[in-house]
Amino acid sequence: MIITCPHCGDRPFDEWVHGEIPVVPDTITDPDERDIDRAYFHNNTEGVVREAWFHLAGCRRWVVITRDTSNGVRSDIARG
Amino acid sequence: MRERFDSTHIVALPDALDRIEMDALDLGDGVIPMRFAPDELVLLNHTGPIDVDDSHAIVVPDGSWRGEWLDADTAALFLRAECAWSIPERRPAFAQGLVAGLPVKLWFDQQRTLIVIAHVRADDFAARLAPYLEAAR
Amino acid sequence: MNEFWEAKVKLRWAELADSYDVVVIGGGGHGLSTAYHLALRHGITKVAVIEKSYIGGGNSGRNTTVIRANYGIPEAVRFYQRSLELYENLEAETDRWIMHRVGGNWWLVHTEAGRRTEQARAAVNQAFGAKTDFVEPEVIAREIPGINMNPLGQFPVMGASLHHGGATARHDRVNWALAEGAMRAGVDIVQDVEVTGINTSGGKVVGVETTAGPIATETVVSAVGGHATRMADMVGVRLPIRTHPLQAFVTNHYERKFDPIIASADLGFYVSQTARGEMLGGAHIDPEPSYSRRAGHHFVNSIARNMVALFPFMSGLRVLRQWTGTCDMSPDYTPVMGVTPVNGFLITTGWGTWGFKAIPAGGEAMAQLIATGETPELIAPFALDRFARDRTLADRSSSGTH
Amino acid sequence: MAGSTFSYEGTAIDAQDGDSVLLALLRSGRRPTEGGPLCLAGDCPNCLCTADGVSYVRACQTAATGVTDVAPHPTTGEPPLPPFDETAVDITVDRRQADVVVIGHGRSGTAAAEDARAEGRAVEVVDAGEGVEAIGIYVGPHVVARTPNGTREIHAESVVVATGSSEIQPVVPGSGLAGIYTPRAARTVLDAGIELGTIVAVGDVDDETLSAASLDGVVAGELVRFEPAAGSSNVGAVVTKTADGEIATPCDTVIVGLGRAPRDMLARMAGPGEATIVGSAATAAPLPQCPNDGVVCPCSNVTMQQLDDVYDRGFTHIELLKRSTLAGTGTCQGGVCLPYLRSFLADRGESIQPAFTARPVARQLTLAEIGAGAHTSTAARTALDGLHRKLGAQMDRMGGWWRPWTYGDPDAEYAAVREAVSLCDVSTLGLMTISGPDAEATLQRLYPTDVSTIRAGRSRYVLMLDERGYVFDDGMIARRDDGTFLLTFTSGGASMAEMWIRDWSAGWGHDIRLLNQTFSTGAINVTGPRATELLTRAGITDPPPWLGHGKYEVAGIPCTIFRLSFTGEVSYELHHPLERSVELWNALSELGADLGCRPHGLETLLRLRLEKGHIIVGQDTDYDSTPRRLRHEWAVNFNSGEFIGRHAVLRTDRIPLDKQLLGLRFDGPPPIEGAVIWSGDEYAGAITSAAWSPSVEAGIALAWVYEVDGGFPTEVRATGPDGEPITGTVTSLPFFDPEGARARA
Repeated sequence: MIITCPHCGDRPFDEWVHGEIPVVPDTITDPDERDIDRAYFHNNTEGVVREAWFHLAGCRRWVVITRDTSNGVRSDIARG
Repeated sequence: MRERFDSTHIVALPDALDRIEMDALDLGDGVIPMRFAPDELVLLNHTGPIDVDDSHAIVVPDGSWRGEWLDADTAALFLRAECAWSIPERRPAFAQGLVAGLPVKLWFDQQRTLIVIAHVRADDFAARLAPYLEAAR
Repeated sequence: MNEFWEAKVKLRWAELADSYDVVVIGGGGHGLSTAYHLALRHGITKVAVIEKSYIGGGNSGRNTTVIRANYGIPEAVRFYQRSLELYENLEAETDRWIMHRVGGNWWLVHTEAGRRTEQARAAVNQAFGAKTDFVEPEVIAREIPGINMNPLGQFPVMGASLHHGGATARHDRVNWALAEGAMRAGVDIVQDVEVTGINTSGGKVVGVETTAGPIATETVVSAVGGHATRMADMVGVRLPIRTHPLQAFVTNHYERKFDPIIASADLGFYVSQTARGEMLGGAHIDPEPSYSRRAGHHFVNSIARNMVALFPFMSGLRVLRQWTGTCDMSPDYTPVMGVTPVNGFLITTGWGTWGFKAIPAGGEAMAQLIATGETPELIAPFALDRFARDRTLADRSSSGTH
Repeated sequence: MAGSTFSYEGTAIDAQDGDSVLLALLRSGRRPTEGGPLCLAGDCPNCLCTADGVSYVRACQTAATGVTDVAPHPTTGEPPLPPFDETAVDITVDRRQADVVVIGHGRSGTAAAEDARAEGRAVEVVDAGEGVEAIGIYVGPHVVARTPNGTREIHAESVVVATGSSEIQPVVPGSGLAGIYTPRAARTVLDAGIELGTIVAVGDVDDETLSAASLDGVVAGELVRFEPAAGSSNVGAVVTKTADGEIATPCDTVIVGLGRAPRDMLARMAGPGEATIVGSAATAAPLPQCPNDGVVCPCSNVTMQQLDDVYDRGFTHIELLKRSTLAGTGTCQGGVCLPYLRSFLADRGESIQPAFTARPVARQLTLAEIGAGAHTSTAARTALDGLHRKLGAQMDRMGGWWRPWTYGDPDAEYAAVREAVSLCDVSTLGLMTISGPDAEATLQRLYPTDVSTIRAGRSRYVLMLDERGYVFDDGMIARRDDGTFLLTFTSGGASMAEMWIRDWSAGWGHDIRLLNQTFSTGAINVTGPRATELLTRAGITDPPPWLGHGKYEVAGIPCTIFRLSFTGEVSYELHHPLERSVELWNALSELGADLGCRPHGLETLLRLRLEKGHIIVGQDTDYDSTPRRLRHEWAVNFNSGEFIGRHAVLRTDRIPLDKQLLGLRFDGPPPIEGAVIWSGDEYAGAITSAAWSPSVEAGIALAWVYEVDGGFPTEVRATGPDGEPITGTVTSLPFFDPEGARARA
């Protein structure tokens, strides 16, 4: 998989570290439950997800991209 | 990685670094601007004070970079086998990423290519580069 | 005619009935084992196993067939040791050849910190019933054929934990033996049927919707691999699961003469020779969650390199096939089993990369839970509510391994 | 004629220019396997050989010029493993980038390449016939191919698969005999001038082949079986069925035309949108007629009877059929049997099932080839790495760094710290500078401490908590005179910490500047009762006070000196530009020589800090180590406002405590690290760190101690190093110098 770095350019995924962007459902309103959900639980989406990748072997900055977890095809950078 | 470089390492607002990078040639002979990130710049072969238009800038002397100049043929041979991404076509150009499995900084001038790596990885990188230097000889 | 074909198992496929006592979603090892144990241990036979593809088509048919109990925490050692013992008896119990073979599992260390980790593993294994010893380099040099004791000049082999009970078995045959046993006892197993919904009423399960029509039931077990989250979503249960690909490969077939199962955390791979003579290699999970079963090159590229460094004689072995499974990873590398906030909806997930070796004990425990209504002590620590109760289990020494 | 020679079972085989190994063998009247139809296109397993020690090489796809020693594939059983003393070979990679990769250089592949070039796209063409075999389309798309002298990896925007079709091979009794050819194979062999004796053709053989072959007859009727020549494994007759019954036609060679199957495996490997398939690879071909008898999978030697048998026992899905018989799991990847498995299922009334999943590798390559170009991750080396090795240190990898474990005499190293002065290379510590308008605000939320109370010139020990309230790193915060902060982290923790800080500060919208200096600064710890004296000799007469820090020049080298203590003795951490590490180390060593100065390694450091009860994150902490469990509540200040993990710490503090990290004291040598401890017969936890303490004259340990029967045990049992039961007593920390007088001296 190639990830586009806005500073460095297209780079293979082995230059990157994956970072999840946690999403706690709005339906969970109790503060403790929200805290627990954020810490341990996951949407685990099969499909397009928004996530952060850290360009460890390059600029050492985070970029946010969208990726399709159902097929592993090339990601596009979500600009802005 | 035979050469060790003195440099100035700056973290500052991108605009401030843009200006320094643009005028890098005025900073002295052989100064090479390596823009690690929008807010991070290393001026290779630069020592001494520098004006940075950012009162919060971090400016430190940094002698931790080592490098090797390769002629165009050797660089092509090496990068073809050890670099999985496209190198820029414009000259001069800076690029960074994994080469031979280690994070490096590349500076392409008109004829030659400078490969720069952190001292802490330099010996291991040199061992990976050595067969190509040998082959080029 | 090859000697490894399945010559005995007889599968009798069923039509789905309108209602069951128990509906198991997922015809992989855990689903089949749950049904098998429900029928054979508890006489509960009004059970359906619903598989969306073919039985054993998920991780149960994509794993690297290693059976071991050398985990790093007491709860896991006890559980997997039970599973290892059930495996040792499975051929006799089912009268089916699962190609079970004990080869010993060696976890090599290359650092002082690694020695400490593996000595600790041996200690906790011994304390909780798994046979594991720490062995010094000279034993390794003597016992492991073809090993390079200082691969790449930077990874000196400084010892190993040797798990004597480490074994392998043919994954497909395990699935079939359990399926056949369950079918014979009256369990209905269907293929190519997908569960599309789970019906609840007043916080209790009342049935499932499938592509073959609705089924009434008060007990649903989600034993799916890879899509556990989707099943749980159907009843609004949140899971602490991320699904990651795990890749493996085999070489062509060679004469069988490499007995040990070797793992090196530092070099990031493990290898064994299968009963059929293939050299089988695996590594850790892909770092990013994905449901993709496509093979990646980076994986095979890096582990082939390290395999050859540790075993130079393997350099000329030809790779035959790569494959990928999808692993449900829990935050603490430990399974998530048992009841959920929805009455009648049970889960067995979080198997990470260790689902295959847990098949007999996992099914046994889930069946016991269903039959008795009480969570068996062996799996009580694996309960879903442990995260909210601040009773997570951290088996870091097993993170991302086979 | 130039030609080349290779050895085959002790005989020299002459090959002509352009010969494959198979053609050269056929020329000499040999073949590397006992029998089976030949395709000469790499689709079947019937010409496997062992070439230069590598088994499962298809002789038809291997240039004769590239090999020196060829051996036949065993007729029964499997090839042996290579000798265990075999050495590895090194293979290089040719890496390329292209817009389009075209796999297959036949008519449709050539056209596709031309079209793409006409659109101005960069094209790479890969063709097995030209010696470059594509082995897989990986995620990317990323095409990997085997070349005569290595491998090629091409990252592309898209792939065109133009791999053509394979020829259907006969599955009838006797189809394992030699002398059977597909039409394309026959043409290749005849074009090479190889004598094939009496040749007959059966089935649908194209005119081109018919005219190329000096045929002795075209046999009418449907193929029934092959019969061997007397006393031979070669075909002697082909039997067909016509309206008049079975006819046996004597021959030496049979050309069998049964149609083609698309060679679409590579295309089926690709992800959505990654590949297009053109030419005959894209053509849907009719399934062959279902055989009645014979070997359907020559790789795994599976008969039609076996297919029938497992099918009747319920193995009705194509994958179950494959897995239960192993048909299609051999070296040709279903090249021969796959069309027949599908026609078998269709014949049994199943809906026509899709081919089984296509996965790399399509064509095979060795582990050395597939591992080509990969590098094993290395540990970083401090600027003193070479010096440590020269001093005879046993180097070890820890936390991603090479570090001295011991310089050979751990007792003397220990004594130097406790009684004199010692040096330790701590360049591995994570180090960062943070500044900016929101720097303090970022730290305030990052750490569970009140950063506003750290005065300029002072520093503080801090924990890093995650959102679960678990400790994942620790270090120091130091405020400099200019308002910037220096942060330290564990060795190996710096990268994670950098990601952590950048992620959170961006999320908070904070304006900061962050520079990770872990790889650009060296650090030497000068520690021991005579450390101050040594610094004085180095020109430092006003060293920083306890937990202070400042900028100095030591032996002419600019340093930031931290006064703190991990060893329990007076300690100064000298952070300096790493290019001057050797100079600084040598200067301190010389100045301290007569003070008894010698370096200490990790083994000693671990013992020293254990005597002080200092934890090592990763060794003494676990996944769920809250400050409370670690008995580090003192390092959490809830008055400092919001910080990461605050809610989780408050939440979990309301739950009864189940385990704590406690100090244990043993009268003799302690148990090994990792040893299990018991309270009576109850499991009571495990040792995380253990050592013999020369200063306390006892075995000391840190251990996770579990609550047992409603309380925490004060005495636990463990197995000693000699296998004897030993008793440990829970002891307050630190074990040594509880008032900390030595460190503050």
